[in-house]
Amino acid sequence: MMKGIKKWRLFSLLTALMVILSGCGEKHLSTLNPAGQVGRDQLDLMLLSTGIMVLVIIVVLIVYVLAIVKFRRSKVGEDVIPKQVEGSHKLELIWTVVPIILLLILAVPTVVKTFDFADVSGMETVNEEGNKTAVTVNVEANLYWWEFEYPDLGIVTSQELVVPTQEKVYFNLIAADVKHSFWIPAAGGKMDTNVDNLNQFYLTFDDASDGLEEGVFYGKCAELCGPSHALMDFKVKSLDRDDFDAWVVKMQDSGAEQAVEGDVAQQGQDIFNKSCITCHAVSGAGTAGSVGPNLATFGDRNRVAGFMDHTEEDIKKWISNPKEYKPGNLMPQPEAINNGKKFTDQELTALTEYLMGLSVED
Amino acid sequence: MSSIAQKKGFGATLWDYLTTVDHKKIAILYLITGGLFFVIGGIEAMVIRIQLAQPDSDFVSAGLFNQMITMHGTTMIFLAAMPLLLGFMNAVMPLQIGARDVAFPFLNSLGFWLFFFGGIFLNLSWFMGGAPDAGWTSYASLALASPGHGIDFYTLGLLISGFGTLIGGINFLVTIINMRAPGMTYMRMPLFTWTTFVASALILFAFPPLTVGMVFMMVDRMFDGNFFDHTMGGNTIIWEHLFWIFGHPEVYILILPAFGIFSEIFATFSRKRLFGYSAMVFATVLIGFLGFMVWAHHMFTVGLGPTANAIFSVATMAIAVPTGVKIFNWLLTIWGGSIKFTVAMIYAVAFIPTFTAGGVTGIMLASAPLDYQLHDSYFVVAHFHYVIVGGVVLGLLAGLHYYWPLMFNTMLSEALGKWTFWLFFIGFHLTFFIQHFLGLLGMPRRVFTFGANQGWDLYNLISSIGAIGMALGVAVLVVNIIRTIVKNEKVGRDPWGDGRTLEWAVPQPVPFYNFKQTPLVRGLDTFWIEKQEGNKEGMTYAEPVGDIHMPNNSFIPVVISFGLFVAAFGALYNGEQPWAVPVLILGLVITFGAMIVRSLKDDHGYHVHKEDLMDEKGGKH
Amino acid sequence: MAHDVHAHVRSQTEYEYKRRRSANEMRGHVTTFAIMIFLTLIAFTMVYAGFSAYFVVPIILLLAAVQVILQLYYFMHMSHKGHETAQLFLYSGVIVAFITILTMITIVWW
Amino acid sequence: MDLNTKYTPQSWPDHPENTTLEGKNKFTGFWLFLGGETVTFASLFATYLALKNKGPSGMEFTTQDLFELPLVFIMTMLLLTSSLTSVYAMYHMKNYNFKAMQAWLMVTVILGLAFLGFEIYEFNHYVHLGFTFGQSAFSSAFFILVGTHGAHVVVGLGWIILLMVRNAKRGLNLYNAPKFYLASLYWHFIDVVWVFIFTVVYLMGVVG
Ligand code: HEA
Ligand code: HEA
Ligand code: HEC
Ligand code: CUA
Ligand SMILES: [Cu+2]
Repeated sequence: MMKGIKKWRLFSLLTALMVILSGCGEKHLSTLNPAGQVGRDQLDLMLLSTGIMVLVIIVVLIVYVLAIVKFRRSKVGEDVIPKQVEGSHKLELIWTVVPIILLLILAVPTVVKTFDFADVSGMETVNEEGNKTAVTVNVEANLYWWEFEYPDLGIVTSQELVVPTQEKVYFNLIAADVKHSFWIPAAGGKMDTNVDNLNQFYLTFDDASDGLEEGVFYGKCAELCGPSHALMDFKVKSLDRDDFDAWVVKMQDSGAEQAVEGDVAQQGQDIFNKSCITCHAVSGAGTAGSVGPNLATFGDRNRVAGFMDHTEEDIKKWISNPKEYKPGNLMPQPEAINNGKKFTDQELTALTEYLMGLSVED
Repeated sequence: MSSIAQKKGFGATLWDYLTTVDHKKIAILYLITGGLFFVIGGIEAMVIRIQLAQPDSDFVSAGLFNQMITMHGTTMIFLAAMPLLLGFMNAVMPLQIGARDVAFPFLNSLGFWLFFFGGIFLNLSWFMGGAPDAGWTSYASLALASPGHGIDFYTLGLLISGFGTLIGGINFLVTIINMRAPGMTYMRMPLFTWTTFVASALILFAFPPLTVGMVFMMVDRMFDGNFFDHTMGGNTIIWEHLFWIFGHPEVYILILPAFGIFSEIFATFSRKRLFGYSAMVFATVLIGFLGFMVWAHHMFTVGLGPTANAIFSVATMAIAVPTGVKIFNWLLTIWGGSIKFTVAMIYAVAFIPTFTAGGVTGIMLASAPLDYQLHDSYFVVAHFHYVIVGGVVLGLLAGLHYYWPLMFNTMLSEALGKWTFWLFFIGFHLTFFIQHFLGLLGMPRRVFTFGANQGWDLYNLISSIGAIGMALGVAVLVVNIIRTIVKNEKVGRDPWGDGRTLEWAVPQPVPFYNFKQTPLVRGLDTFWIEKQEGNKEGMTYAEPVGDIHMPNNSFIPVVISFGLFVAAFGALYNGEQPWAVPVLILGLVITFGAMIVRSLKDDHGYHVHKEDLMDEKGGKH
Repeated sequence: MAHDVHAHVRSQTEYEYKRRRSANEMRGHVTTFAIMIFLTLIAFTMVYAGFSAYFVVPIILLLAAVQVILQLYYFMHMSHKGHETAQLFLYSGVIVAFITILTMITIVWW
Repeated sequence: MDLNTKYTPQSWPDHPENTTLEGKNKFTGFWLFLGGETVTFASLFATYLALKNKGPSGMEFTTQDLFELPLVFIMTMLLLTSSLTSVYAMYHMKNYNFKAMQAWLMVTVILGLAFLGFEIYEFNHYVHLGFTFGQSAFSSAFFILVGTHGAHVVVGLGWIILLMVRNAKRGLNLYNAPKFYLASLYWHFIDVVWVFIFTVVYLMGVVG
């Protein structure tokens, strides 16, 4: 019996150790590697509460181990009738008061932070010219993609959120169809995108994300929203304020007059304008509410449809069979938009060439 | 009339169980059905773990996976854990308080059959176009958008089985209030009876909101309602509130009876009275009470605003205090005792650290700003399996070993029991401990697959390997049960030797009328007191032997429940199949017809006569 | 089961006393009823009179509460002996009910 | 309990509804059930209040122009009076006066039926106006709340009628006295709910 229990404890200790050794997870994804103040505060709470909890567990374990070691029947004797103790007021008092104190220690920062994180008053602050000082992003969650509109800047993008560093970025969150939840684990906690109302919160990012493995933070949908809930990923690129401003300007200028280079791409554009333009905008300037993701920055992304590799091969796979890769998503199969035919290899290559050329970065 | 003695054929036994109103037999029915659903839910869990063993796996498709998690959660909670607990309540509680049966034996049977047909109905969805797929919480926007009939099976099935549970709850409450033997004051009731009482009260108040929510969902999907359709002015958050106003008390409905079972086991196998009995009672009531004030902790990220979040955070944390009181009282119960490590006791002992670990992660979740990170991540999955499997399921397994001799007069093998324990226990920690870290590393729950190289691959594999351990443990348990039934070695009264409460004082096999004479209860742990005073019979009686009034068996509960089962199909295919409305009406006619028959035909039961009782020694039948 | 309910036969005085007592009680019920009708009238009249909602709503809610208490305590005999559990569970229900309604009107809409 | 025992007004117990254990169990169980019913109606009221006047954009129906107080007033009077008549019935039940009890129950049933008639008229009227169940969230919430109450009235009436018919020939005994008593409790509870419906739905609806 005892041997078993010891074995188990040794084992869990080992797993704990293993976790610590393997670090705190990926920098672009882990809540243990916060990228900004919100995430850091949450990690602090995490550590504080873990501390308290480990303390509680240790106290329980000590009493527990002593009890089951000392009072086994084989030790105390087969026929012993122990004293039938009724209880103890003093002990009851102790184990009521001590937990209350421990909980208070956790409750105070909890309440403070709850109000802190809900403070979005900075959203409305304006400078002398009457322009908003903070960046606000309207997030619209769709089955199974994300749209990011910057209402004060007149631009819209999708799948890849771009934010400035070192300042609070505010979010207005809503869902277009069913409920989703907007979560960037490295940056901070999530907020649901409901269908019937707007939610607001903010996040901050310390540094530009280009130092990360793939140059982006990972974002996730954290509310079951249908078959492809698991694939409803997005990416976040944080840029220093200057780079961000430059990006905004390029976005505002992107679009119709975007030069298409080469014949193949030209052919791709033709197909695109015939079959795809009804749902996909290719200009970064605009407002939210389109049927499919805005593709103005498609060439700059590092994923297709949020989770597939950003390679020509995967783009072709996606276009020729979206339902297969993302069950239940709303992009039509090629037959439905190409007069009942599949795209030929050549057409796919053309489309891919064109799509890869859609870029606002140099 | 009375079912005295004689061997019966299979048909007769079957008919006996179909019509029985005896709480002991109904307990067995709950045990069998609940056990079956536990295995089904467990197999669904294995499918989940196989799918998630490796990244980008395609063992099951995305849609099927969502059906798996939904049915796993729903089955485990509504069709396995709760009915199994109701089974133990039925088996033990009336004996513990010295009653001949529950207050309403007929309704007791009705409650079971409603649950049974509701559960069957829900599971038929697998074969009739697909199971529900919006999670066991079935949040409104997704549930309304879900194609096919899955969600309709969910609402109708849970409505039917929910009525059964509600009836069961009221029945237990009345039994405890009115049918306690003389001398069994409230403050002498064994803790399992107390937890049954509080859990039943929670059922009484928690199931109505669920019922209302299910009705809303049903009319929205099937009859043109607009409660959750925001384009028509509806509001999806109403569903979330109704669901969790039910849902949070529900988790205490599950854990409190398990606490009760453990309390009995700790006292018995430490040969020591429960430490701080009155504090334990008070803590039980307090947990039940607080359980109704904290539901919004499941909704921290919904956007209820900081005031609501702060209030619900602090209220939730408060529950740690009464729960802690219980943990420490158990520790002090075994402290200074004489601990015998039977399988039941091993489960109880293993429960303490496991549940504490699960409870404290609950407190972490209760901190709203921290929950913003943890919500809907695997951290939550780890939390609730620690409390549910580490609390409720260990409680059920402990109870199974502990009460098996009471229910069947045989004993499960202790050796095989230890095998089950170690396989299950180690497998359990392997599966779920690591999931805390998966959550912290950013893995959302309810994902049918995950991309490689996000730092989750190894942890998921470990988790899946652990699940195999649990499955092996359960398999050994099944073997153990079959072996015990086949061997059929009778063990007699008070088989543990250290029984303290009234149920162990009854002769074995328990006579169908339980007590020939109503016992007189002389204190807490009355059987222990009698034994200590050298009373061989184990009971003091409050009345002379006299005629015993017993209720008649009845097939009507099956008919009533079956009618609703039929009607549910009609409702489901309403507007789609020409036969739908007639079937709906047919079902309702069956149900109401049976109810009218029941109320028009007086059923006064029968009497077991004094002379027959005197003949029978010990009460064989 | 209680197959042995002992029928107690009252003496004539006991019987008359009981009759008188219950007749009295019944008169009390009629008075209660009159009060309930009166309260209803007030509520309807106030609404007809068109006072400000902030004034009317609390008052009619209060009137409703009073009526319900009358129903419970007089018509349904909640104050009688043997109703302790009834009280406990009804009030628990009322508390849960109150919390439910409170949250739905405060935190469903933001 | 022996059903063949014949009672006289002299020997009829003070509390026939819970003299037997069976009666006492029913009595307790029924009160608990009413506790649960309270929560059921609370959920319905809560939803109604959350969805009051909520509908698709440009919805024309509001509480103010929909509800008609005179009708509600009459319904209220009917139901309140029926509550009193059922008290009379129980008064006679406790006095072991079966005939008088049946008579008062009959009055109760008639009043209840009248109430139901008005309710059906009202619903029908709304549907004709276009305010159907599926018209808006508000209409769904309204019909479910008031309709559930109406369904309770139907059940209550059915129950009382069934009891009256079933026991017409055999008179009062300790087996059916609890049943009559519970039916009357149920009827009072229906009245209690209505008090809140006319206040919260109709009066508060008209006030705004
Ligand atoms: C048996 C079931 C059970 C039990 C007993 C509990 C117990 C608790 N649960 Fe859990 N919970 C679930 C089942 C259960 N839960 C389920 C199924 C879900 C997920 C539902 C879903 O979304 O699908 C969930 C989710 C859940 C959430 C929502 C998470 C989220 O989705 O974001 C929260 C948040 O507050 C929470 C908190 C708690 C707390 C505070 C307790 C407390 O009762 C725990 C109290 C116990 C202790 C604290 C340990 C013992 C105490 C001491 C030794 C004293 C000293 C302690 C301290 C000072 C801390 N639970
Ligand atoms: C009582 C409740 C209960 C119980 C006991 C369990 C038990 C288990 N659960 Fe859980 N689970 C839930 C309630 C429960 N669960 C809920 C409510 C959810 C949320 C659902 C949702 O998101 O909507 C969930 C979700 C959930 C998930 C997350 C899914 C997701 O978010 O994507 C996972 C993943 O690992 C999981 C795993 C397991 C495992 C491995 C077990 C194991 O303990 C199971 C062990 C049992 C067996 C393995 C039995 C098998 C038996 C045999 C093999 C015997 C041989 C058979 C014969 C002889 C016929 N469960
Ligand atoms: C009916 C509308 C519709 C049409 C027509 C359509 N798409 Fe899409 N497309 C979508 C939607 C919706 C998505 C998002 C799918 C998802 O991620 O769930 C999408 C996603 C994409 C993506 C991935 C976007 C990203 O940001 O990673 C590409 C590339 C794409 N479509 C290309 C095309 C091409 C090429 C065509 C024409 C041949 C086309 N689409 C036609 C609706 C449409
Ligand atoms: Cu969107 Cu999950
Ligand atoms: Cu909870």
